[in-house]
Amino acid sequence: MMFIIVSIPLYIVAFILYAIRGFRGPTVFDSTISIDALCYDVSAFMVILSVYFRSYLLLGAGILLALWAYILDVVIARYYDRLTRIGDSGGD
Amino acid sequence: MRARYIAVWLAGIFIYFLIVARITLFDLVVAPIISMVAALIMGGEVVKKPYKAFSPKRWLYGLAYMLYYLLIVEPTCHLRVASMVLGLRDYRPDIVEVSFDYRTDYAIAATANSITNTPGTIVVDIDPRNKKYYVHWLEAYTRDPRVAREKIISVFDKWIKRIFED
Amino acid sequence: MDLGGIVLSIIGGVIIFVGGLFDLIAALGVNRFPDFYTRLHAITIGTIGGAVYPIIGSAILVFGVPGLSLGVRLSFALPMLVIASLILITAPTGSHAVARAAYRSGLKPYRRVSEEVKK
Amino acid sequence: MRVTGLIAAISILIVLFALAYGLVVLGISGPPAPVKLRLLGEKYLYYMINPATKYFTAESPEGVSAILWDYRGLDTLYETMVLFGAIIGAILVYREYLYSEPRKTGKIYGLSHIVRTVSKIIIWLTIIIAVAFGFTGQITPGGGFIGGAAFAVAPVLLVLVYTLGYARRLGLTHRRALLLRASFLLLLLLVIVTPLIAGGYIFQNQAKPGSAFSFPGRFIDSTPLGGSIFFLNLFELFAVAGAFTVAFILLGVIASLKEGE
Amino acid sequence: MIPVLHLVMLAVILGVSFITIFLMVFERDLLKMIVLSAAQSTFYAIVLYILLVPDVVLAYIAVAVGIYTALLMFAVKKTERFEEA
Repeated sequence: MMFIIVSIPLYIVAFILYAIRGFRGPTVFDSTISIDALCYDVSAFMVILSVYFRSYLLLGAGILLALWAYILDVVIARYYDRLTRIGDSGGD
Repeated sequence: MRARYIAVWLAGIFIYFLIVARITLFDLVVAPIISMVAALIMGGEVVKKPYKAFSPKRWLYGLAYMLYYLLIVEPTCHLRVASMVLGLRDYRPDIVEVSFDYRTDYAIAATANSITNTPGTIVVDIDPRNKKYYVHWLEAYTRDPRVAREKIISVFDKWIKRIFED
Repeated sequence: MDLGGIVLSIIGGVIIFVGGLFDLIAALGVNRFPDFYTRLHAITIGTIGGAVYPIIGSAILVFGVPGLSLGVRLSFALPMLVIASLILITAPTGSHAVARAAYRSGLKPYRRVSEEVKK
Repeated sequence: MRVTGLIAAISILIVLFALAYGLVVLGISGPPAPVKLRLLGEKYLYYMINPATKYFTAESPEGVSAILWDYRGLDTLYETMVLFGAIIGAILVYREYLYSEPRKTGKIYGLSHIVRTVSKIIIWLTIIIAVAFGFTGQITPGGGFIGGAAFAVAPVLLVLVYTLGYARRLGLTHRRALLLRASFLLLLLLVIVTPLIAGGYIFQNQAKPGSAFSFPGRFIDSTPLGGSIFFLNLFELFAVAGAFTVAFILLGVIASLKEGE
Repeated sequence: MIPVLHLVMLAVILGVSFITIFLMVFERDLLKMIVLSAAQSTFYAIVLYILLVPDVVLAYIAVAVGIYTALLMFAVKKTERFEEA
C-alpha cells in the first residue's frame, strides 16, 4: 500500500506534463498522441487506484478505457485519410 | 466454415470468464449466449483458419513469446530510450525500409505491433503488396536494408512465424 | 503475515513505482524531443513501461495483500491481465495510425542540422 | 484575444472559488440536507435486496439498476422514448440520403492494414463486453443504457476503420438497426404490461400487497436476477444500441456521399 | 470522510481540466478542439472514478470517449476546419 501512495504523485505529474504537450503541440498529431498516452496512463492509474480502494468492481472502467483510447487516434487518422485522398492539402 | 464460428464462440466464453472472474451457474448459462451474439456478428471475420486456433502448440509458443518479450526485449529497449530522453545517449532518427515475408494478416499485424511496442522503432507506414514496413528508427546510423532488418525484425521473426504462420 | 506475501507485495510495489518513473521520463521526453516522430518513441515508453508494467505489477501486488480469499484475488488479477494485454494490442495500433496519417500528409522527419550540411 | 481570455479565465476562477467557499465554508445554501432526506438513500440501499420481507425488495444488489428500473421506472421509460423520437426525427429529415446508393469508384480506401486487423478483434471484444454489461447489470455496475452505448461503439469503429460499404457487406444496414430498435422497444413495453395482464399493477416487479404476481427474483443457484430488472436491462441494451447505430449509419452515409465514396 | 490525498488529487485534476476547457473554448482549430475535448473527458472520468461512482464512469467513458469524438469528427468534416477570427 505504501508503494502505491508514494507513486501516485509521479502519475499525477506525468499527467500534467502530457497535458502541457497536448496544449502546446505544434501540429494536431502531437496533441493527439500525448492525449492518447494520457488515456492509457489514466487506465493504468485506475487499476492502481482500484487496489488502493480495495474494490474490484471498479475495474470495468479500466477495461473500457483501454479498449477505446485508440478511437481518438483512429478518428484523427481517418480525417487525414480522407483529406489526402481527395487531393486537398493536408497537414499544418 | 462452421468451425470458424465455433472457435470464435469458445474464445468468447473464455474472455467472458476472464473479465468477470467468477464461476456461478448463472455465468455458465449466460456466457454461451453472450459469446454467441458476438460470434454471430463478427465470427466470420476474426478467425480465417480454425485449425490454427485449435492447436495448443501455437498457444504455448505465444505464451513463451509473451514472457520473452516482456522480460527481456522490452526492458533493454526502455532503458536505452530512457537514457536518450535524459540526454545521456545520442540519437539519429530516420525512416528506413524493412522487408518482411509473412502471408497472414495476423502475422503482419503482430510483427508491426511488436516493432512499435519497443521504444526506438515505430512502424510509420506499410506496403502490403511489396511486403515492406517503413520504420522510423531512433538509431539509424546505417541505411542498409539488410542491417536494418537484422537489427529490427530478426528478434521477433522466428517466434511470430511459429505462432501465426504455417 | 507470511513471507511469500511480503515478497510479492514488495515486488508488485516496486514495479508500480518504476512504472511511475517511466511515465515521468516519457512525459519529460514528450516535452524535450524535437519533432513528432521522435516524440512517438517517448509515448511508447509511457504506454508500455508506464501502463502495462504497473498493471502487471498491481496484479502481483494483489496476491501479497493479506486477508483476501483466493476468489477475490483472482477477481482482481484476471481483469488486470486482460487490461494489460488490451493495451499491448491497441496502443501500438493507435500510434501507427497517427504516424501514418502524419507521414501521408507530408510531415518530414527531423534530422540533425550538421548531417544535412554533410549531404 | 489574449487579454480578454485572461480576464475571462480570472473572472471564472474567482466566481468558482467564491461559490465553493460560500457553499462549503459559509454555508450560503442553508444547512446540509435534513436527516430525514438522507434516510431515503439508506432505505433505497436497504430495500434493494431484502430477504426479510417478500413485499419490499427489488432483488438486485446493484443500486443504480434497482432505482432506475424499479423505483423510477416510468421516468427511465420516458427517457428511452425521447431518444426513440429523436432518432425517428433524424431519419425523417435525412430520408433521401439513406435510400440513395453510394457511388462506386472501384478503389478500396480506409485505414492501414494493421489497424484493420486489430480493429476486428477490438470490435468483437467490444460486443462481448457490451452484451455482458446488459446481462449482468443487476449484479455488477453496468446496465441497459451503458451496455447500449458500449455496443454502439462497435458500429462506430466499423464505419471509422472500414468504409461504410464493408460495414454493409457484414450486414450492418439501417433497416436492420431500426428493426432491432423497434422490436426490442416492443419487448420492453411487453415486460411492463405483463403484470397488468396477470392482474397486478403496471411496472410491477416483485409481489406487492394487493397482487401476488412477481417476476423470477432468483436464479437456480440463488444468484439475484432482479425480476423484471434483468429483462428491462437486456431489452434496453439492444434498443439503445439500435438507436445509436442508426444515427451513425446516417452520419456515415451523409459523409461518404459528400466526398463521393 | 474523504482523506486529504483524494482532495489533493481532485483539486489538481480539476484544475488541469479547467484549463483544458478554457483552451477548448478559445481554440480556432476545430480538429484540435476534438483532441482537447477527449482530454477533458478523460480527466472527468478519473475525477468520477476517485469519487467512487462506477456506473457514471462507465456511461461517461462510453459516450464521451467512444462516441462523442467520432460524432464531432463527422460534424467537423462537413464544415470547415478552421474557425474565422
